[in-house]
Amino acid sequence: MATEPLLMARGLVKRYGRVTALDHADFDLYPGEILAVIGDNGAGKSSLIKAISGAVRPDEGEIRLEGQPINFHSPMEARKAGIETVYQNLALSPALSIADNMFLGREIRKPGFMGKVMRKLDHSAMEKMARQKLTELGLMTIQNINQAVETLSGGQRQGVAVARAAAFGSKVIILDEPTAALGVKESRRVLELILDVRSRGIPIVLISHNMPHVFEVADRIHIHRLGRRLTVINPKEYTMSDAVAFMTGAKSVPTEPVAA
Amino acid sequence: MATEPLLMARGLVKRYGRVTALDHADFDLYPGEILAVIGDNGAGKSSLIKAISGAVRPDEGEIRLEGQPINFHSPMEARKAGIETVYQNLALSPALSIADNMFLGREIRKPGFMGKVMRKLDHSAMEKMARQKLTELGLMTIQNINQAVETLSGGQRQGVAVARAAAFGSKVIILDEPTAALGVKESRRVLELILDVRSRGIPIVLISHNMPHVFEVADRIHIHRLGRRLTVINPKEYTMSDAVAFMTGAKSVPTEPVAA
Amino acid sequence: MSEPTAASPHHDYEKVLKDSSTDVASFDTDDKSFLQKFRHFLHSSPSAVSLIVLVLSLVIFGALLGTKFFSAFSLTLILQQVAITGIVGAAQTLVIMTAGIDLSVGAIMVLSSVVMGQFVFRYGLPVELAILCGFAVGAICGFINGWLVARMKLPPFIVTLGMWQIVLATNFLYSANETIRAQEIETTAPLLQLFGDTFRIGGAVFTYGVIAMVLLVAFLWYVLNHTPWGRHLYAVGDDPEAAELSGVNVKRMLISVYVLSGIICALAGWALIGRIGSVSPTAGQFANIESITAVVIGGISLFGGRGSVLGMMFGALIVGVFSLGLRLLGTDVQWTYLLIGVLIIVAVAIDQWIRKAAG
Amino acid sequence: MSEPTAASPHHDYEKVLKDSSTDVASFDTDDKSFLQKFRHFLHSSPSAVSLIVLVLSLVIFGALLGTKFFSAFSLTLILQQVAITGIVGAAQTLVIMTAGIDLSVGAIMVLSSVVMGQFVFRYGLPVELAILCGFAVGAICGFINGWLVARMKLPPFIVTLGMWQIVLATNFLYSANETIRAQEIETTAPLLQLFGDTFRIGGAVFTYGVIAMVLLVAFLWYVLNHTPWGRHLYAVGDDPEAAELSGVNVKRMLISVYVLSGIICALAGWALIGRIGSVSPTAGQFANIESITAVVIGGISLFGGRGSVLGMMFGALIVGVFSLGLRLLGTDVQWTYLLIGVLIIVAVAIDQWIRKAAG
Amino acid sequence: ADVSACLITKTDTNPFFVKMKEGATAKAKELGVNLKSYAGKIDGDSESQVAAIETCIADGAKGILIAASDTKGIVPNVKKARDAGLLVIALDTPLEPIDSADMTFATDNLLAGKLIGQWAKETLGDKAADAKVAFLDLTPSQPSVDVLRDQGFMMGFGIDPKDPNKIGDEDDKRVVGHDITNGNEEGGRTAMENLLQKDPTINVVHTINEPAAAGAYEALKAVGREKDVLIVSVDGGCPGVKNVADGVIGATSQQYPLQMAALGIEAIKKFADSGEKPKPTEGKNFFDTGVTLVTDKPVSGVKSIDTKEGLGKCWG
Ligand SMILES: Nc1ncnc2c1ncn2[C@@H]1O[C@H](COP(=O)(O)OP(=O)(O)OP(=O)(O)O)[C@@H](O)[C@H]1O
Ligand SMILES: Nc1ncnc2c1ncn2[C@@H]1O[C@H](COP(=O)(O)OP(=O)(O)OP(=O)(O)O)[C@@H](O)[C@H]1O
Ligand SMILES: OC[C@H]1O[C@](O)(CO)[C@@H](O)[C@@H]1O
Ligand SMILES: [Mg+2]
Ligand SMILES: [Mg+2]
Repeated sequence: MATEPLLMARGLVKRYGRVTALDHADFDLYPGEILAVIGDNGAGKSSLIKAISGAVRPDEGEIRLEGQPINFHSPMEARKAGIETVYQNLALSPALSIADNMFLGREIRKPGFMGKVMRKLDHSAMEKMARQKLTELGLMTIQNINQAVETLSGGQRQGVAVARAAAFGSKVIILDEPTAALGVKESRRVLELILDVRSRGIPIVLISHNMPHVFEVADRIHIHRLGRRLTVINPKEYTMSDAVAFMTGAKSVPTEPVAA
Repeated sequence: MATEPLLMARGLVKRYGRVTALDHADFDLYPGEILAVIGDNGAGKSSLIKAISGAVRPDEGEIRLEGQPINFHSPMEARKAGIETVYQNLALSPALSIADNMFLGREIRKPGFMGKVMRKLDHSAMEKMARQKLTELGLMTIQNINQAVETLSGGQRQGVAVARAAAFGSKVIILDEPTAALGVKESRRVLELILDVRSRGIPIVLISHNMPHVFEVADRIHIHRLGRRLTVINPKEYTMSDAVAFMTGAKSVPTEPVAA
Repeated sequence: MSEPTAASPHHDYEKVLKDSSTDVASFDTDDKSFLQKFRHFLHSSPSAVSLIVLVLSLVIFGALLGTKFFSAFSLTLILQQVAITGIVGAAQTLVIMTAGIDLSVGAIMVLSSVVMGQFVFRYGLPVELAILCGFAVGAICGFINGWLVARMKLPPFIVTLGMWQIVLATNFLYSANETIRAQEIETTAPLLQLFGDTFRIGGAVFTYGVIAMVLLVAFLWYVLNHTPWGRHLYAVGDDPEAAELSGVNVKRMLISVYVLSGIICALAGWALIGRIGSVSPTAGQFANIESITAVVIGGISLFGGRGSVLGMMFGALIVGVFSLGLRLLGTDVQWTYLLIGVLIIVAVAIDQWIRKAAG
Repeated sequence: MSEPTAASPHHDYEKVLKDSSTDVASFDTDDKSFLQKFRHFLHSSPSAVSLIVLVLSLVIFGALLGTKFFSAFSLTLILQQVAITGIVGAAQTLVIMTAGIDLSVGAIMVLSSVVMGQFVFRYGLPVELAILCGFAVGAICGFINGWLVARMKLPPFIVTLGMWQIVLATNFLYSANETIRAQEIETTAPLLQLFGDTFRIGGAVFTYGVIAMVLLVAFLWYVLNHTPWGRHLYAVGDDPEAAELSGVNVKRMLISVYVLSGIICALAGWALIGRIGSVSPTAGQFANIESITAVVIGGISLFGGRGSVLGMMFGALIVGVFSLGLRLLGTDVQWTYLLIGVLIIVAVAIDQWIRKAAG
Repeated sequence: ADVSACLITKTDTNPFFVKMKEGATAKAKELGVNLKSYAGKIDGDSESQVAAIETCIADGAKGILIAASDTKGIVPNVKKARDAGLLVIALDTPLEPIDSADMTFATDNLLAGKLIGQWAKETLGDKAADAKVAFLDLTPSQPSVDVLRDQGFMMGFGIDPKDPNKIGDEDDKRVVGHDITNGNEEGGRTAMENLLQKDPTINVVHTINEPAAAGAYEALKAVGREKDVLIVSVDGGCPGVKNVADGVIGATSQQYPLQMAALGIEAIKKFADSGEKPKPTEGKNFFDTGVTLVTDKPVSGVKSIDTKEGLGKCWG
């Protein structure tokens, strides 16, 4: 991949009082690839993608999308620019139903006068589509599609968030530990979904602690350590043991140019 | 194990409006064992352990601890009876510090007059102990022990909850997906911790979606499906594939007596 | 998306998944009894509970007082007495749904009514224009509230507490506390008294103010439940951060809510002229506490994101029923106050109890 | 616990973990500048921000009014004027920390003071006993509030709104609206006026009421930050469900908070006799709104779990400074109210701004 | 101006006090007195008045004019001011005991009540014997003006008030009931509606003040009874007198706030200049600023003026 990165960040710094979450971190995502981001708990992975997707504003550093410097003030702007994110804390509205959550900000309205002038929602269309997306993810234990999200099990909730991101295909999809709470079957479906999205040409950022999954789907692996990018490796050239050794500091990284 | 179960439940039912979370579920935990509970997302695993630990009250069914029927009105009562639980949603107070959370309800007070009469907390003792417990779990990225829990990364938070349960050894420890958000290193430490606790003679209930981990540490595996116990298997007699096939309904269970 | 398109799973055990069950879970609910259907109904329509409490209190006072209370006339009188609170309560509902609170509703209402009146009588504006100006004033006050809450991130309690004092003082400074008498309004600008006009259906007496309240509540019910804006409002109140992350423009929502609240308060101001006949700067002192009470009795959470505007209306009516009922029972004013205090608590307790039983 | 004791990991890659780094993460913070140290200070002591706003407002009014304002006498007068609000605010702080609200504080305060007075003058009880009875009444009212909130799970707003009316009406019914005059108290039961007694240090005039407020706030600061009960209070306000699951007896905590709040209100009632000299059943109508204002200006979240009781005291003082300052400036009452409205908002805005800058 | 004075009113919302303030300000300007005015937030807000007194002392004022919200409770603070050498004059509402202030300039509120009571009785003639009377009072705490007017009306009308210091203890069948209005239109309307519901045959209404009377009228109008019910009130503000002319109110007892204020300022000025304190009206323990019945339907035995004359003397 000698092309230009689609999404690029250089020297990102984010401090919270006495805590340093990002310490001059770099980041590159190339078109059409699956980039995995791995690292210890608290290494700064979530902070990195929050900075990229406009959810927090970095103290220093610059971000470029398709070569253009960007400066998102809110996740909405990032989304408008085509960056769709599933945050680790899921960002669902607890009291709203599954369907309401999936379509928040992109509601389907009734056709004709009722929808255009009266702005009436098409509840049944949204419910149908929500049920379909959940079935695609294998979430068969959800009995009532109008259940409030706060009453869902941990994994069901995560499924809803992932289904939402997948349903609204866009320029980049960022998934922060999308399978952490998922069961065996549901996790597998998410992996399939990721591959499916890539086959539509959309690049994906996947944060995960699951090494077999990472090595199964990733094209490149960004290893994050102590708030910065330690290195990027090609999963075909390194073993899982290498990756884990790098990310935990058990082994130091060979000084070679970053894989691209 | 022909002994009596330490903790036993029969015919537990829990309904939420139109949703059935537990549908006549049974449960047995024997002294000194590690019992894994596996099942699809939404199968009712968390509901089961919430019923057992007093966090929700079942609509039907009975629970016995050491042969005696019990009827907890609150998690506190369960805790007093020696059942320590890490809930899936972690049950931490977001605005309180790590140390405050770890010692909530079991604070260390200063020695002498200040502690006894003035009830003064020994902040430094608690901070020291909290740091030590986190180090044991390999959570080395926590920079500031007085950080509010809400500012921790997903995995760091989970680490705090697990460290708390482990620190206060008791009669039964229940862990609901304790490693879901944890990194490779941190997960491994939790597994070590679990084995360590068993070696102290304390039985553990471990809910997890991670089959290799489950098969590595469990003595018996309780498979939950659609709100009830489908079967209990011995990990030495079945493969991971069998377990996954049972729990997802891909294969039906041979009609044999439940393993004990 | 059906089979993996590229890599194959690392773990063997994942291969068995292709055979896994694909039915959506369902259970024999044996939910056929009337009671259980009723429970579901209560569960899915939160305002039904306040309605039950309302009906209960009507029945009790009806039994105690007979036709003196249980007449078309008395019952519609209650409607008239709560119309203003109901309208202001609608504004309050919107704000409280966002986890805010609006202490300035009463002040905005009065300032708007004073502007409507003074613009006719002091500056000789046509009454329609004066009314529009009143609405504009309401909207501006609401906008300032909303801007301070959304942009400056100040707590709504403080913002609207400050605005309450500011608007009241502005009102007094502007109007010099002059009352415009009913008789003058009647001859010069009867449109100002529109909402006080009545029509009868049998013994029942309705004012247009009552109709305005009912239509407003129905309209807001529709907006909250059947339009994107309504869903966004719930989301913002529920968890603003999550709403922001899922793509709701939280700031714009908040500002629009406070502006709308201001406009509704102006409507209440107009209705107030109808009710008291005159334009008086001293009215509406307790509108904020009364509207908040209606909202809370109606089962709407002060922490935002939950509840129904219908509940608010029932809440207002419950207080209205108690007040009139107790006065008719002839209790001393002090005893009335005491009993209203008790009954507010009891009403909410019954509400909670029904919700729990329906759980 | 160091090496796995039994099984060995399924995955090879986990074997490398034994070499992983064991240092706690640390970064070059280059936080050596004064500014940054100051930021950390603000960050770690939330009440410092309100203190800064307080000092700023003192300086501004001092500059405008000179020695008329900036004298020991005037400054201690402010303390006297806010003492009651500060004491009631302490009660309010506790309740708000639990994500509750107490609208009945003022009513409880007045009822307690009436009981203290009437028990001496109507029943001839020894004054010490009458005072104890006043405290008991406060505690009972608080207990009822707490019981309804904790056991019946009713919203605090409604419970205390109801109690407010009930206590107020009880008070009027019981006292028959009789004021006990200062002269009578002075001769028969001077202990009731204790907190009104003054002592001087130079030009500064302190009442024991002021001392009571300061000691109470200091005591609560200690309790909240340095005892288990205090930590539990924060936990309950933060997330009651999480607190319950981690083993805090949430119901008992809530009840104890409301009881304590009732007792503090009784103390305020005693101090009130000192301040106004007499026992008057109509006092304290705004105590609830004023105490909530002090709490919120002091940076305490109405959603519970966050803030410091010191902040509340500074919040009360900020309002006191504005009020006296504006009155001394001789602005018209309405302008004073308007400006107090503006200044309340500005004070909180500055507070937010400093917090953000310190972020 | 080196003489400074304070005016402390109950509220700044009641036109009565607005006028009082205007009168005081005008007089102060004329005499070169430096006047600062304060007011409570609502009727009954005594704490604001206490704080105002303290401010006046700190400010070095020579005298205070106060319309007290809590007529007994404020006494110790008034004493503090007097001890500090200030002249304290009660306006409109006497303190209890009345000599707690250096002097009181007020309407004779009992007389104001008696006048409208007598007028109503005479107007009804024989029908007074089986009249149905509603009382629209002020606030639940029964402040002195409220009690004096309410019980004064009863005395004038021929109802035994029982304890004249207490509202609500009378047992005359003609009394339908009491309700409170907070002295404004909204409260007046609701209270009237409630009492009408209790007894739809009400034909006489006593109101604490004219805003309350205007509200009561709206309630009567809504049920078509505005023509056959007598409303009486106290105040004599311009809107109120116009309401008498329009037949909304039958008769009102007019009071003179501008005069109270002007006299008060003069007294402080005089006190500052010469140390001389004002004297009460002959035979009374306060300075009576006068009260006049305003009606267009005079009755024999009760002195009154018509609305044209009333408009000439009205305020607000
Ligand atoms: N709002 C905040 N305030 C203070 N510290 C914070 C905040 N957010 C994150 N941090 C700190 O920043 C560091 C990086 O956190 P981050 O969430 O990015 O880690 P992560 O790599 O995503 O970890 P995990 O794998 O556990 O999700 C952590 O030490 C965390 O405690
Ligand atoms: N409070 C509630 N109200 C309504 N439904 C609920 C509630 N709590 C749980 N449920 C439902 O009960 C079922 C079982 O949930 P539970 O949390 O026990 O699943 P789980 O097996 O722990 O799943 P996971 O692996 O995803 O954590 C789910 O369908 C869930 O939606
Ligand atoms: O609110 C009561 C007050 O109202 C007045 O009648 C003026 O309208 C005053 O004389 C009285 O003090
Ligand atoms: Mg993370
Ligand atoms: Mg679960």
